[in-house]
Amino acid sequence: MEWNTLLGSILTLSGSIFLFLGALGVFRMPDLYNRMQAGTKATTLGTMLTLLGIGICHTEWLGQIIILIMFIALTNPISSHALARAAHFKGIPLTAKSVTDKLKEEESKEEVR
Amino acid sequence: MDKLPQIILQISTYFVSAGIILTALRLIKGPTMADRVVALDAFTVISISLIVLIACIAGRVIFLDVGVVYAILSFIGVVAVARHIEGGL
Amino acid sequence: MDKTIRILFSTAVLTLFFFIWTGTKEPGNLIIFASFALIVSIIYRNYLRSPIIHPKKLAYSLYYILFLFVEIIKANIDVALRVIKPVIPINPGIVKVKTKLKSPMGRLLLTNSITLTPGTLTVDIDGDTLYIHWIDVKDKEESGATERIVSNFEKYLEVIFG
Amino acid sequence: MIKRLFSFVLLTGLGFVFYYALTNITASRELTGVSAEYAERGAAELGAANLVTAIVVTYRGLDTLGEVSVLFLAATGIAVLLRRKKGYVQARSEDKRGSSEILKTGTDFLVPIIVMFGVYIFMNGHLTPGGGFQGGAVVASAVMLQFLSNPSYRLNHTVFGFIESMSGFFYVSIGILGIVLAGGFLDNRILPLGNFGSILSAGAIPVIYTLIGLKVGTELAGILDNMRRDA
Amino acid sequence: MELQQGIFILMGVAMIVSSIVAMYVKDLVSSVIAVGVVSLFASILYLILQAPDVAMTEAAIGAGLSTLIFLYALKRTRDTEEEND
Amino acid sequence: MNIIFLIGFALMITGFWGMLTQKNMIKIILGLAIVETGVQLIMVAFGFIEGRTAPILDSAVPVKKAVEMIVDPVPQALVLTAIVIGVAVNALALTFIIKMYQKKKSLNITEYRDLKW
Repeated sequence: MEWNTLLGSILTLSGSIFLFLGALGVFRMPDLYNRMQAGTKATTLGTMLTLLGIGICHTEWLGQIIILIMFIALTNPISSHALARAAHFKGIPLTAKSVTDKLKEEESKEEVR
Repeated sequence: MDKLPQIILQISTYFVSAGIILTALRLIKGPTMADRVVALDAFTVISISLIVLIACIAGRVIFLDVGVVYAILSFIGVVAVARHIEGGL
Repeated sequence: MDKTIRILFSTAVLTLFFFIWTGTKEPGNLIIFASFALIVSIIYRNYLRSPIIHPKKLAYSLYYILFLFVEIIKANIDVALRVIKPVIPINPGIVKVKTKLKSPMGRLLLTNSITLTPGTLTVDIDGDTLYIHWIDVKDKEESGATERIVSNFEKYLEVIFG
Repeated sequence: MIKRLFSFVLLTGLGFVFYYALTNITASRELTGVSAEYAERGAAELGAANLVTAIVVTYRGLDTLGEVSVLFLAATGIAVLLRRKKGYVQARSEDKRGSSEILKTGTDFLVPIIVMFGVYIFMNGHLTPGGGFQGGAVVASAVMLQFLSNPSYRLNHTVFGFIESMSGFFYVSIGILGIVLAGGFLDNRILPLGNFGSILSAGAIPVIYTLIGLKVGTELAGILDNMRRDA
Repeated sequence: MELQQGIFILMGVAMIVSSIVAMYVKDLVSSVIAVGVVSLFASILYLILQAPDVAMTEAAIGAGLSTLIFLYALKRTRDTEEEND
Repeated sequence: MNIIFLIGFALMITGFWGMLTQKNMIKIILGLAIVETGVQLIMVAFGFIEGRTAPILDSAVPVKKAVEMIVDPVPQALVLTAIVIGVAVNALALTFIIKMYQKKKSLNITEYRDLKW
């Protein structure tokens, strides 16, 4: 057995565990923004590790895998930011445990003016 | 001992599938439509991993092209729904 | 003149992507693809950005990528530890921070990095003010939050994007 | 209520028919008939590595011509139905909420890359999965991203219509050239077959797929723009 | 082969449940999203069935463009009436 | 591949049920989209052969051995056509719905009884 196959499969396994935990976070978290936190971070790193592991297993695929990783790392935060902004504009509330909401204060100040 | 990487890859495929099922559950359950879109976002990113795992199991490099198209279109789809929610479509 | 450099740079980058993607050995394929890339770059000439060629900036970019990767791993361990506990320990809120960056690309990278690192998510941007959802609010005030969230990325991005 | 009951009975009957059909299917073990013929001769005769492309473009080329015509008719129908009235004042785009600066920057950065990926897909249709329809859809989705990030973005209909009609015209011309120079309508052997595996191989297939890609991309972008405008 | 069968069953159940959700949820945007998810699952199934061309078409056209066309139609039919049930 | 056939049939039944019972016109078109997906899934499953690979010849599939190694490419080509035509049909139907909505300001299909006798 070659070392790179073992290393790659272990990386893939850890990445898939992160993906699973991210999905669990999406399922368990109490409100939209916290779900988004779990859904963005864990899935991004999980995908990166999974893809990298497979790229190490098949070294001739490495170039394509790296381009795919770059694309995902660039686009995933943008889509999640767009979604968070839309949700906050629509007035979807934060969970009751939240301590502060500066953006809402700012918007209400503008409305008073 | 030679089969260990194969077994590990199969186990990770099961983990990824379980993750997809969890996000799909949130998508079915989600009280508002924004929750459903969050589930969609996580779902698409996880399924890119599944696509690459399928490519690895099948041993065909050409399946990665499908993964990139999937990534592009899922990004645009999520942005589209977000813009629709905030009324800027 | 500046526009020509941008078009040529974008053509080169797109052709490089093609080369990495297919791993082709034939120069004919590269020439065909480069001509298409040139046409696309001319069509989108107003959207292109000027390249980073300064060696110091390149070195900082490499270092920044490594730093970001370490931060992302920390973020994930953080999220994973939160998720598997029976009662999820959160203390969330939206805080306000300021950034010193002026260039759009720098701000894009800054917000992406903030979104990918522990417990923070960019909700809105308005000029140089960022509104950030923080899963565990340690400091409600603007200056303290800026110190904790933004400043360690900013010192690299400021060098890279000027 | 009667309607609901009627639907239920209908679907139950349909389910039984499906079940009966399902139990009588035997999975095929090898290629038979025309598929085996295509698989055996496709690569040697046409020089295309992707057999699906070979079938879509050459062996069943007339189907594809019909498909492109259906798409064209649908786009034209949508444009006619949703055309603007005379003396129509441009819609108030300030009602719409603008997008954030991050999305705008990201769009500027990503659009050339996405368009180039679409071009790659329809140029390499005979080597890798993909082809004119998929590549056209990716190009149209890049235009769509611009619509999303900038609500006041206007499509240049003159240029798009010109590209669309010219690519359709050349597509049909290549088909007729096939009758004149080679074996039949849309025969790809009017150009040399070249090396198996490079972009300039498989005769006219890359040219045809590039034309189809441009045509489908502009048509889909036109459909999206027509659906988007406030009439 | 058990892996393939297991993935088929999981995806199939998720697809059918999403299609039922698409038909019975009140909110039309959620309905459109659910149909998009059915298309995305179908795309993965095509990939397992060794049809990458079809998978790519389904991902590009079925999931991406058709979702946007539905969203535009929703926007244009909701101008005056808030609840279109 | 009986599982795939079952999934496809279940999708078709769900879509037909939705089309027959829903009142909202946009939901009817969504049901049509689901039925299309089911039909395409069944068609691709007909061409699948256990243990074979995709019909694209590269280093993994040499030209000489293609007949023994690939799945059936013809259903895939047909489904490719069907998907593109499906989205065109959906777009045209939605355009009609938009025009009808502009006339009557309603999406409920029972309101449109002009041709009913």
